Amino acid sequence: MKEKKETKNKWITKDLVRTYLPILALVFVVALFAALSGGTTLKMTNIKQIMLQSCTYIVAGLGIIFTMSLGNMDMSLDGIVCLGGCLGLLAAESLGSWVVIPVIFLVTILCEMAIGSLNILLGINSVIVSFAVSFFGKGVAGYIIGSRTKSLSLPGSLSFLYNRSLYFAVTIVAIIVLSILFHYTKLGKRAMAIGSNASAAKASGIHVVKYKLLAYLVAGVMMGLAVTLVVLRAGSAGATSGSGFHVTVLLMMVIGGASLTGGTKEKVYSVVVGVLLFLCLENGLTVLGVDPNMIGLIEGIIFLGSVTLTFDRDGVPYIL
Amino acid sequence: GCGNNKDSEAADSQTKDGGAGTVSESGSGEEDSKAADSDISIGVVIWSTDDGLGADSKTALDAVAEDLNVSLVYRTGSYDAESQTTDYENLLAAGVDGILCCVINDTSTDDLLKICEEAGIPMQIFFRNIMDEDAYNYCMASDLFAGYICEDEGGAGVDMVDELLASGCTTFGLLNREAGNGVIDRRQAGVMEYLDEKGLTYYVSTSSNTATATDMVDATDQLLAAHSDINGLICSSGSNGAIDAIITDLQGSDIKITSFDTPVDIPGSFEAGNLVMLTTGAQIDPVYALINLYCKITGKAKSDTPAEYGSNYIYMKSAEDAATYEQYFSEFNTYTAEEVQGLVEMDLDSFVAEMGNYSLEMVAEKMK
Amino acid sequence: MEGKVVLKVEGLNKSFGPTKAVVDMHLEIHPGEIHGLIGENGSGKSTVTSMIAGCLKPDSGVMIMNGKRHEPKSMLEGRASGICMLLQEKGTINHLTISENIYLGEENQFSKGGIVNRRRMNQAARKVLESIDLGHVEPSHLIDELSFEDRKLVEAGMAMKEDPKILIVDETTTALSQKGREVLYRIMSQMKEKEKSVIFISHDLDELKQVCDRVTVMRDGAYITTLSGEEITVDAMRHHMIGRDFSDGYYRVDYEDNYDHDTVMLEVDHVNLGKALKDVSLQLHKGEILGIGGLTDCGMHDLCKVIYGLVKPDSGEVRLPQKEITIRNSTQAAENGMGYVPKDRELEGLMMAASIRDNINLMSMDKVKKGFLITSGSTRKLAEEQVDMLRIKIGGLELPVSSLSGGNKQKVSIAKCMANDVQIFIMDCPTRGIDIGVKAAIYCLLEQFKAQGRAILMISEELPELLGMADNLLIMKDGEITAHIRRSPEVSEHDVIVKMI
Amino acid sequence: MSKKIAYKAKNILIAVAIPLILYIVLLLAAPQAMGDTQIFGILRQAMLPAILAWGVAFACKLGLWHFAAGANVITGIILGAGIANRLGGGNALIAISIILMCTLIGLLCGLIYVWIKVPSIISTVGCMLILESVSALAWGGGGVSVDKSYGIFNGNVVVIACTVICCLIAYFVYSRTKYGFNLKAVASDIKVAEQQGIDVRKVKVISFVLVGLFSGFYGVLTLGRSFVQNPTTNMGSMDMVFNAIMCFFVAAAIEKRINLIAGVFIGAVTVQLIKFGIVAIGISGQFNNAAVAIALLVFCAISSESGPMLKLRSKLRVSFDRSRA
Ligand SMILES: Nc1ncnc2c1ncn2[C@@H]1O[C@H](COP(=O)(O)OP(=O)(O)OP(=O)(O)O)[C@@H](O)[C@H]1O
Ligand SMILES: Nc1ncnc2c1ncn2[C@@H]1O[C@H](COP(=O)(O)OP(=O)(O)OP(=O)(O)O)[C@@H](O)[C@H]1O
Ligand SMILES: [Mg+2]
Ligand SMILES: [Mg+2]
Repeated sequence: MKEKKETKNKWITKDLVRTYLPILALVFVVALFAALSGGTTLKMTNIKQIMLQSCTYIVAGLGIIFTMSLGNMDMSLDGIVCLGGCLGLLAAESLGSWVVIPVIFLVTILCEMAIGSLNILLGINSVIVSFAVSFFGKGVAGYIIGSRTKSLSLPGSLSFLYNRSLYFAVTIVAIIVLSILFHYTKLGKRAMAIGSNASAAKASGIHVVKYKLLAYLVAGVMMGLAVTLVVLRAGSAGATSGSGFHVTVLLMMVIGGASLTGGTKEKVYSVVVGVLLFLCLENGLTVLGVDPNMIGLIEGIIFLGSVTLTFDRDGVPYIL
Repeated sequence: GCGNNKDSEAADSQTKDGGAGTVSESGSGEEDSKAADSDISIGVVIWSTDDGLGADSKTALDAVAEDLNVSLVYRTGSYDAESQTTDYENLLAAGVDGILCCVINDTSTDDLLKICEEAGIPMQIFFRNIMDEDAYNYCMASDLFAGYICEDEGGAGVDMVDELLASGCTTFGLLNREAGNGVIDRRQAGVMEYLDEKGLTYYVSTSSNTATATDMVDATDQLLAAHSDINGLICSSGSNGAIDAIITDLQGSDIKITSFDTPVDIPGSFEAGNLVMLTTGAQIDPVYALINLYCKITGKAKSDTPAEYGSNYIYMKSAEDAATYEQYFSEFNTYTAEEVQGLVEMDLDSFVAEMGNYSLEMVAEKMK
Repeated sequence: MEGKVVLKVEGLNKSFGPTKAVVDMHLEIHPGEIHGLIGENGSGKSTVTSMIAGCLKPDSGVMIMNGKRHEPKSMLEGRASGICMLLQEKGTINHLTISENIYLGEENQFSKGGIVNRRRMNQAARKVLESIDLGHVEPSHLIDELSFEDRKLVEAGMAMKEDPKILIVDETTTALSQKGREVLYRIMSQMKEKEKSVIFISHDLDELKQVCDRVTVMRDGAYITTLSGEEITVDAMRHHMIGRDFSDGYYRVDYEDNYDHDTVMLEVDHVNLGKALKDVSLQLHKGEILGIGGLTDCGMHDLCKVIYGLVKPDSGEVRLPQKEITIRNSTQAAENGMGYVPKDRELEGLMMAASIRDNINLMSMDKVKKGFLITSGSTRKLAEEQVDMLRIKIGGLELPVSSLSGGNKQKVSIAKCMANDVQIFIMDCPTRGIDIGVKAAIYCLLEQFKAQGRAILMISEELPELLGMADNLLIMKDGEITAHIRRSPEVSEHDVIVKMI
Repeated sequence: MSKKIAYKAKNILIAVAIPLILYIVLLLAAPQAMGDTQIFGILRQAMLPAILAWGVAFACKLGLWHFAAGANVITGIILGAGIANRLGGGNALIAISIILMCTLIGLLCGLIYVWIKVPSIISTVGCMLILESVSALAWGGGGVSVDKSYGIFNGNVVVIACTVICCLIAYFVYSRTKYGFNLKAVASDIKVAEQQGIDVRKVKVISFVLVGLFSGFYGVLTLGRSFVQNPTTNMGSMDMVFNAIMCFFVAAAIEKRINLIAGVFIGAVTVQLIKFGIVAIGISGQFNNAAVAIALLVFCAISSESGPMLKLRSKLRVSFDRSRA
């Protein structure tokens, strides 16, 4: 009995260390840049700015973690942002400013649900489907924009929505709601179970198709929110909107410790930590005035370094 | 300065130190003992500093920045409005005193300006005018908007069509880029409007924005294969080697080419026989923009309202033009340090006149 | 023969984190013998043999083979020194052809200048297939086309073509039908004739008694004793394994009709499914243990899946008369009190990388949730209850299930259903690969369930347990129910086997 | 025997169905634009992307995401051609230098991946960032340019010869060597493959090296077209990878019917056909991406063996039979 207790403790510490490593990395990066820049990066305005920047990514990441926990990587975000933004603003132009938000949500939900249902229907890897949806979104958006002479912009009557407090409030509510949804309800637990072993989940009476689609629905809703935040912030949308968004979000999540293969080890906080880590890095490098050509080098090395330290190699014996 | 290569290294390291100093000082508001203008830093938001035009612009900007004793902080790689917003925020955190920006999305110009207004620093855009009416009105009414500079893209497009017509072309092929890049959009629109106006036949091939040289040549081949009657080609962009590739690809055919971007070996390209016109020299645009912004930052603004300038394209139509260009534009330091100071001191009218003077001949004259 | 030793293992130790899997193990293998290795689940058999074969590295201890130190760094080195192992788990690779599988890692044999000659490889593979009675199979086809059993046999063929000095057979027979077993026994006796040795791991004591020359017993990772010749009796083996005498009461002792004949819990009505099931009908009553027996491919495993809604039948239906429900999918089945313990627990039953707690809670989310929240406190409580109740041997609730031994994995698989208060159990080979200690525990549980009025459908390939436990026994053959046997002390195994074949 | 041939023919027909249908549609829609020269042009244009895609396919097959493949090409060209230029190199030297440099970079990416043991998607994105930076910093920035005489690498003969060589290398490596067998084994079941004594790490590293090698060939040929190679930064090289991955996806979708290497070429041809068709018919080129995406999904749909698709197909067949009857 005593031995059992001991072994338990051992495991807790090991896991705890891994859990907190991304946070440690975040603290380290913040401290490093604070020291190098003589405290500039720690100024309140700068911190607020980083938090503001983080909102869109966190909200998007919170949605994607659901599909990721299914073991389905999503490479479609750039296309969805592009298409959602463009169609939303297009609709606003002809139907009135408030239409933009419902249209964006409609587009993003349709896109994500399309990925989910094609994934189920065709039985092919979600990455392929999401690639296709991304290409499709970009193509259609480009087509729309290309045939116009005037670029798309946010109706002035909505620009009041772009303010810090609203962004923070939305993001914090999203984090809380999604954490509960992900860690403390059937929806999240079952999505993770499907990611761990879909046939076991099915044999345990989990309606795999339904919960997969629900996970994609959540992703769609959160992407809708994220695209809305992007559009409000950018004030416009165009054929290049969202470029690189998918890779950035994925990188952020993995740096924060999310598992690419899904399953029960997925954690919501890895989204938050990863996003902040990434943005602090970018912000810090800019503040230090590093040559943009060097930034890639430094970022690359730091990515590799931090992921090497924090990546959980336990659950995945063979790393993809 | 042509001759101050040695000094430049020293100055370089100095500006870097100065830059870092600025960051902490402007933030903490400490009193500063250096010369007033030694620690001005300006953020430059540009698509990239690696492709042909981007790299030339950076070279030209760095040369002038050195003369002005300004440090530049570049942000590259943002291809949408959201990322440019982030760039602005990060530059402000870095404590820049002004931002020079090539806006990606026309309609977001006013939103970007608002960020600067919040921080109380001026902003200047280059390679762009503002087409969106609301954005234009907002910017023009702002105290912190230094102005915009752009080439007459549409006009250049018209000239290209005319040049092709003069060399006997009847049917046109347009190698366009995906919509989204304001300046390229404008070129394309200018060309197409003019072609429509004249009732000429033309076919369009559109490549993605990150098209490589190979993609662009393939696009050319496809366009020509699909429409064998094309005999005039207009390339709206291709500074990543694409234009070189297209010129080589078409060598020997009787298809005439005009391009907005320059190949590496310009005289050689003209000698190859197909090229009839190039527009170039645009790297001066950010230089004028920088000077204008610098004046605004140092309180010597050239005008009370935002300045609207047009900068000249340099047209090249023969190998001789090209040789002249090669000879005098190798370093892109069109103006000496004294001349830069002169430009700073100039009043608005002379500055505009100076910009209007900018041409192949003028540079050749100066360089002699 | 005496005195000569091919392989000697001395003082072998191995731990996985906190788990001490093997402690000071001792083993001697003679040439030309079939050496049985037995022990309860998790007693370290697979670990010992894995170390011998080179898949695992011992923490300490020596292995001596033919007088030389035996320290294989990989299975390849192990193979090179003449030791081949048939794994407990799957050992072939889907999407490759049979010949590619057989010569995996040895393609150079057939290559000239780096280019592999497929034709020669297929020819060689055909010979290997003939040696395991699979001569009719085309080696250039994908291995996916073979049944699980045949794939296991291909593995045996793969091992034999190496002409090993020692062949390790780790619970391979559990996956095989009688026919497959015969092939394997023949291979083993061939080894014996050639003065080579076999290490044979199985939980089937009768099988061990028949096949083995000597049997080594392990308990808790340690060496207990080695029995030879006449000493090998089922009782002796049982005694040494458990560490105490095993009383009777292994199976049920009662023979009276003690279930509720009037309450039908589950009704299968004229179900057809391709070639696997032909017009199958049955009724499962409250408190009844209904056994289904037959050969592996008789369709009984497919029947489980149909009943639980995992596979849609071509025609016919599965009903729950008490709830007036027709089963359409597994979700509906689970919601209406059914539970399914699949045959292949690693692939279908468990989330291997997930924690024990998560696995146990998998089916019971509706039960543990408060409002719409599932708190970690309630999930832990449920998991702890089940671990205590089924006496699952674990190192901690948060450890992944993959760290457990086979038997304990099976217990987790059952605990998962138990946690959800399942009323109708569909158990597909519930004691597959499980030692007698756990087996007895599971039988005990079944009796308990029965007493509580739950209904149990038990599919099994082992006749004794069916006869010992079932109230009613259905025998299937080629997708049809061919016989119905009522519980009575008179029925003998022989009578049943006749009906199966 | 004839049955076997018929079976094979049917498979091949299904595999090339999409490009074939596209071709026929184009022939009907724009007959003037579908002459022999155009067909040759399309095939020739498919060659370069196919070369890169063959390389990337080796990584993709293993389930590795090689996002650094584009950066591998660009940095390989810049460093390789740069070194050769500084050695006063002729065209052959430049080509060899590029191939060697690309292969070396591939090897480094592979080693980094196995050393740090993080998912390839991360390690290669890291590598990509570093490589792009190196490409921008190398030789003081600005990339490299080569002499016009290097244009021989754009000649039809050279391009076709290179493609054939690459195709043969890819085919033999994938289908006929020990490495190819091991690759497929690791791709299907890494755990068992390891137990069978296959050095999984080596297989993975070699796949990265192969990506590097094919990047090298691709680089040599593209440089022959453009004579200059500018550096790319900010993940700009990723588009190249996505296009190559697209070809692999197509190939993977029809792998059961036709060899992966041939499938990659079919994928490349399909993409070119779509691009060509869009120009020929006169739809806006913006629609390229969307059309490619749809084609990919169609490929996946016809080869899919998922339950719902099989059911759908059998239903279609039944109704087809009925309508005939
Ligand atoms: N993988 C693990 N191995 C060992 N101990 C663990 C592990 N995970 C959690 N624990 C420990 O178990 C105890 C209970 O944790 P708890 O169940 O509350 O985790 P939790 O993260 O809140 O659960 P959940 O994520 O399901 O909400 C804690 O002391 C925790 O540190
Ligand atoms: N890879 C592993 N990681 C952690 N623990 C392990 C691992 N493999 C085995 N163990 C532990 O070592 C012990 C012995 O396992 P082993 O598989 O050898 O048992 P076994 O006798 O074969 O049991 P069974 O008959 O159930 O298969 C078990 O307690 C198991 O938990
Ligand atoms: Mg075992
Ligand atoms: Mg075991």
